[in-house]
Amino acid sequence: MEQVAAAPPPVDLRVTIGSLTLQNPVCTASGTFGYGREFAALVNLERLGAIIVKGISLVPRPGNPPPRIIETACGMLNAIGLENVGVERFITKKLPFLRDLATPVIVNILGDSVEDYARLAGRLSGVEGIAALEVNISCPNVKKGGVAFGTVPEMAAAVTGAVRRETGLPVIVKLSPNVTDITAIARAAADAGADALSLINTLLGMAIDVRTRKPRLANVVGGLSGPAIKPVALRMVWQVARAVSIPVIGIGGITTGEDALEFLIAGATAVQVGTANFFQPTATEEIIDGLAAFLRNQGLSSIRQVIGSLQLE
Amino acid sequence: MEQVAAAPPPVDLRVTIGSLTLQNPVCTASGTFGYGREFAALVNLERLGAIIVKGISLVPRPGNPPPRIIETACGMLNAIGLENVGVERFITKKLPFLRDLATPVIVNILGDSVEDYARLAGRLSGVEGIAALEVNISCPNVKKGGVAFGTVPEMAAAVTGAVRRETGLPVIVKLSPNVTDITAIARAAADAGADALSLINTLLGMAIDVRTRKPRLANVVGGLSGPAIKPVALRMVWQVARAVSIPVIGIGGITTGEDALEFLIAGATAVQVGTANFFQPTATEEIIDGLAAFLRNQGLSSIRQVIGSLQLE
Amino acid sequence: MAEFQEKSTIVRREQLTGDVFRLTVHCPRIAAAAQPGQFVMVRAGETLDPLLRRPFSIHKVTGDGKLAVLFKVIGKGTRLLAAAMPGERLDVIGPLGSGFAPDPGGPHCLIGGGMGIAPLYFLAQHLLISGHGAANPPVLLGAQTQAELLLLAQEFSELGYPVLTATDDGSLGHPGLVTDLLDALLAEVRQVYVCGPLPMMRTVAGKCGQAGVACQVSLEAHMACGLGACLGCTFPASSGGFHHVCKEGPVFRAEEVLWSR
Amino acid sequence: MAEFQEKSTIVRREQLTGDVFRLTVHCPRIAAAAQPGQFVMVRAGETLDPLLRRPFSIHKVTGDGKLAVLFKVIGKGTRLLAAAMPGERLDVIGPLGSGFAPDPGGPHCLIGGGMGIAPLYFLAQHLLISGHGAANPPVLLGAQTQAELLLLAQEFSELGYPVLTATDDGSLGHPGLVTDLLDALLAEVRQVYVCGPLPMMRTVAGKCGQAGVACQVSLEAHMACGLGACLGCTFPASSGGFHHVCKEGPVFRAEEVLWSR
Ligand SMILES: Cc1cc2nc3c(=O)[nH]c(=O)nc-3n(C[C@H](O)[C@H](O)[C@H](O)COP(=O)(O)OP(=O)(O)OC[C@H]3O[C@@H](n4cnc5c(N)ncnc54)[C@H](O)[C@@H]3O)c2cc1C
Ligand SMILES: Cc1cc2nc3c(=O)[nH]c(=O)nc-3n(C[C@H](O)[C@H](O)[C@H](O)COP(=O)(O)OP(=O)(O)OC[C@H]3O[C@@H](n4cnc5c(N)ncnc54)[C@H](O)[C@@H]3O)c2cc1C
Ligand SMILES: Cc1cc2nc3c(=O)[nH]c(=O)nc-3n(C[C@H](O)[C@H](O)[C@H](O)COP(=O)(O)O)c2cc1C
Ligand SMILES: Cc1cc2nc3c(=O)[nH]c(=O)nc-3n(C[C@H](O)[C@H](O)[C@H](O)COP(=O)(O)O)c2cc1C
Ligand code: FES
Ligand code: FES
Repeated sequence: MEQVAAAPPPVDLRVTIGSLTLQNPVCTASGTFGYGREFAALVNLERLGAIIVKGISLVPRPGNPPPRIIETACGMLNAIGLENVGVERFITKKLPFLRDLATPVIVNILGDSVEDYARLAGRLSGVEGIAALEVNISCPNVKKGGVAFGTVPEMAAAVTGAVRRETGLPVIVKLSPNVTDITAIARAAADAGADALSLINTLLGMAIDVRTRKPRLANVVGGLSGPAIKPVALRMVWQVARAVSIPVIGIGGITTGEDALEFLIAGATAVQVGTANFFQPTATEEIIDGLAAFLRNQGLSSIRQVIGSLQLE
Repeated sequence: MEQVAAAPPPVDLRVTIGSLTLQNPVCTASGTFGYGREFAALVNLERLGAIIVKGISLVPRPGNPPPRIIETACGMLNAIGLENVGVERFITKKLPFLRDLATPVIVNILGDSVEDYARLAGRLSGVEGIAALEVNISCPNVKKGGVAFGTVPEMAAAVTGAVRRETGLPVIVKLSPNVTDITAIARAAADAGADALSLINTLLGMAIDVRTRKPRLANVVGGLSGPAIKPVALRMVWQVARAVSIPVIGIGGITTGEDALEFLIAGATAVQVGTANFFQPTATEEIIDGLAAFLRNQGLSSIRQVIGSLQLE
Repeated sequence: MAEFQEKSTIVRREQLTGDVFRLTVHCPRIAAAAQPGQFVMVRAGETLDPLLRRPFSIHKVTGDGKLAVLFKVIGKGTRLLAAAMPGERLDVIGPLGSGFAPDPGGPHCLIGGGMGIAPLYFLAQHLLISGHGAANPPVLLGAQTQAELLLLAQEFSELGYPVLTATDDGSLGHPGLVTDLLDALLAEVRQVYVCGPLPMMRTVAGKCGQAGVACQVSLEAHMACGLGACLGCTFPASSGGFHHVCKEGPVFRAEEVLWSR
Repeated sequence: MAEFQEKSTIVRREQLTGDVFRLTVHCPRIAAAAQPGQFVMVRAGETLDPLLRRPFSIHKVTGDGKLAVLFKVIGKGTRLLAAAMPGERLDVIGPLGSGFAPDPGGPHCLIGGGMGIAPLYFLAQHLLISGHGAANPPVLLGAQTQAELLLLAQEFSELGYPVLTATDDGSLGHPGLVTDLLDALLAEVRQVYVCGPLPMMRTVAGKCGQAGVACQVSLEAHMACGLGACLGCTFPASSGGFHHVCKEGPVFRAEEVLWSR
């Protein structure tokens, strides 16, 4: 008898973040995938769960002087300084390319004051081709002496509430890991109306050139990302997923399908891939394939059976 | 003419921590060097700046069930659960070997309450062969609902003060990195009478086995250490060294002489080597050699010229 | 209690199956001190990933300062080791731990499953040298398929040991578990040495316990230091508390181990 | 603007000096699209340390789908690459960036210092093909010692270019800076292409500026992506703000660059 290779059984990778359904849980992390187009030659953008673009501010920002990046053990430090084209040029120059894709586009926004965030949310709400907003609250609040919005629950709530009032789009609040109790910030954002939470942003770090005795980054300190931070990110995602009832999006060092599965099992509804895009541009596609293969191997039909399935004694 | 190889010019590696002078700034981190003897066949213990022993509690602790350790990207997670022989057996069984060395012995202490710490300090103060105490305040305060002493300035101050009152030995308070503002804890400990601060302890992290969907550590979460955390540790050491006027001891991922120099340049008076002892038992000796070579190359005579020499614009 | 760290040179690399390799390295001080059941900690690769050393049983020791490790490719450490070529250097620490305590009187039965066979060969060499090998019952070797067993079974035979094999897929010897082969032998055995997957060792320990036969087992645990310092490598002890596998073990008497978990 | 990712095979490994190596790899799609001055991002090793790809200029391209990179061992990435052997695979992304814009009319003067020589060879090949090489003034090559220069100088000669060399230790050619050799040539040159250490490029840019000679420089910056996405690879621009070296460069007109810092 002839063996006919059966098509692999279909698996359902869809997940839902608020009112938004993604074809799979694998998104690109803000600041690590440009405005999508930069990866078009190497990655099939149509396969992604969502594209989250580089953080956008009201007016263009030039960013920090160089050096801006430095490799560390299994990670990297960056102090880009939130360089971006500003919301108006984003809409006219960057969005049209993205709008032509079937993939949802999530815009990461950042500001120096609550009003900045509110105005950005208002400006972007009316614009076609935007599926959701991701609110980066790791930025310092210039009006409150530079303390990051993401480190004080009340400030996180204020930003979330202001954005919420300005938009009907799903609001994802992106949390900073540089805090004692991330669940307190998470609850504050959830209570203030966030539809979902994403975490983690980078850990604050530093490196020194011992020959010049200067910091390796012109900005002195920068954000640590990459596989090095994965254990911290996973712990925080697990803590937050237990603390809130809205969806959580896991970020931090995700490089392989197995990494993504760890976050999903810990309770994340979706994941974002950041630094891995740099050293392996096809990481997102490999992760999507990895999730599908895992479901098949385990005899599961939907990725939703995996989410939050951590077995504790 | 014959060339006679000149002996390298002598370099002075001595540093001072409170009333304690170390022959060089390279110490072993608590919990990573056992009680010293475990490394005697591979490392010349007499060369070390100081040996800091595994954390000691009032009564022996069995520690957590296995698995207790797991490798991560450029790091490892541990959840030993503070297994130790207890203070009495430490004094009778472990200290005699250490006392016979010329190297100063620093005892790391841990407790579940302020009183535990005070009693440990009192018990160890009278004992010969102990050069200083290192107070691990990363432990949960069982009387205050399990919040770690190291995350609340008032609690850090209470432990520091209690130990201070019980002992004439130099008191080093060891800080946890899992906080929003480590300088607040640092100042609280300094104000309460610490002679020095050591940092960082491990970052809280997690790993999941996707096949079993169980945490890889029986304790679910554990402490992340190793090169992966070095950038975070260095940033915190730099912040704390600027915030307090007592000596700071840098810990976190230090593996090479260059790593140690980064911490010294950032303001640390000494360093501790932890996870590196596991994968490279001779790391401490190589670091000592590296510091001496650096001084010679740079034409410096004393390591104290390096401490805090970071060049900012 | 003398451990050594040696930058050894790889003198031979053998590929036994698609994913089983044997490396022979020249590290005279470790080889000279090694006892059966002890292990080495090997640095795989030269960067910080993988970070920790990998533990491997000492599989063979030769008089001229060489020892061999036999391993299966599991993850990134063993993948890097499998790619190491003769002439390259390998940073090895050993001999570590407390090995088999060969009972002076036989008959001895050696039971190995999968890579658990590795330390048994060194033990078999040792028993021969001390005059306890020849008259012994068969060595029992189990694996998933015959490919893994062929060469190893032959080498035990060449030492003069009878060999019985079992494979999961029945491609060599008894189709099924190697532990099935033990029952027929237990009556004539005084001491069993076993190394292999945990369920296999548990079964053997149980059978030996019932038959009143002494049994030594070689345990595994994740290890950071291999030196007794990190306290990471615990295994529950029958007396309560934990054994530290790297120092008190890896070999224990079966009754010292809490098998129930 | 088409980049490719290819798992290329190393077909040749040459060691030019103690720490300078040349790897020739088969990556037909990248080779076919490459322009002089562009670069590739190479994955060094197979684990997560080193993490980021390393940028290298495209040094040579051959018609049969091969390209070469020429590099000096600096740190762990280049150390691993130096140990890679023919037959092994190398993950390469390219061609990246915007390269030299060969001015249609010569005379062209190429100036390379150290590993900055790498992209100039490809440019020299290209100028020849487009008919602008033969009648040109000498190629100026500088390095620390002659060992680094011997083979490279010969290869430029074989292309038909006159070559002048300078070494820091005076072991070959002019003892001192390669930039010293430029003064005598500036009058007869229309276009200068330079790649090398920053101080050298600054000097050349200055001399060309004063002489009113067009000058293109190839800059370096730490890079994470090489694709214009991370915004990490900035260099101050004369117009204020920053250039992104990986996308707008690595080659710039000298007057676009803020040299003062
Ligand atoms: C005392 C002892 C002796 C051993 N002898 C042998 C032998 O002779 N032949 C052989 O093939 N294997 C042996 N092992 C198992 C071997 O150590 C692992 O297969 C190996 O560490 C896997 O490393 P990896 O990087 O390929 O896998 P990964 O899964 O990537 O390793 C990740 C981490 O888990 C640890 N780890 C993974 N599996 C094991 C395991 N089974 N036991 C302990 N730690 C593990 C690794 O050391 C590493 O720290 C022995 C283990 C111990 C404790
Ligand atoms: C466009 C471009 C083309 C280059 N072409 C060549 C070439 O043809 N031949 C050659 O030998 N070198 C070239 N370099 C420099 C080369 O990239 C570095 O020498 C190499 O990245 C060092 O890596 P490492 O791991 O050995 O050193 P490490 O110092 O360990 O690297 C640490 C980090 O710093 C980065 N880095 C270190 N030095 C440099 C540098 N000079 N420029 C950019 N990043 C650096 C590394 O990429 C890595 O991210 C080029 C650089 C750029 C930007
Ligand atoms: C170069 C770089 C730029 C980044 N820019 C942004 C940004 O603009 N907004 C933001 O919210 N996060 C930004 N991030 C953080 C990432 O989105 C992500 O949260 C972080 O890198 C952790 O994920 P990873 O380890 O997978 O990279 C940036 C990260 C990197 C490395
Ligand atoms: C296995 C292990 C056990 C540890 N035990 C202790 C301890 O008992 N007391 C303590 O204060 N710190 C303990 N630590 C923390 C280390 O002393 C050190 O602060 C931390 O590992 C960071 O340094 P490293 O990256 O060099 O390892 C332990 C760390 C490890 C890895
Ligand atoms: S492996 Fe460290 S104590 Fe056993
Ligand atoms: S290297 Fe990423 S933008 Fe240039």
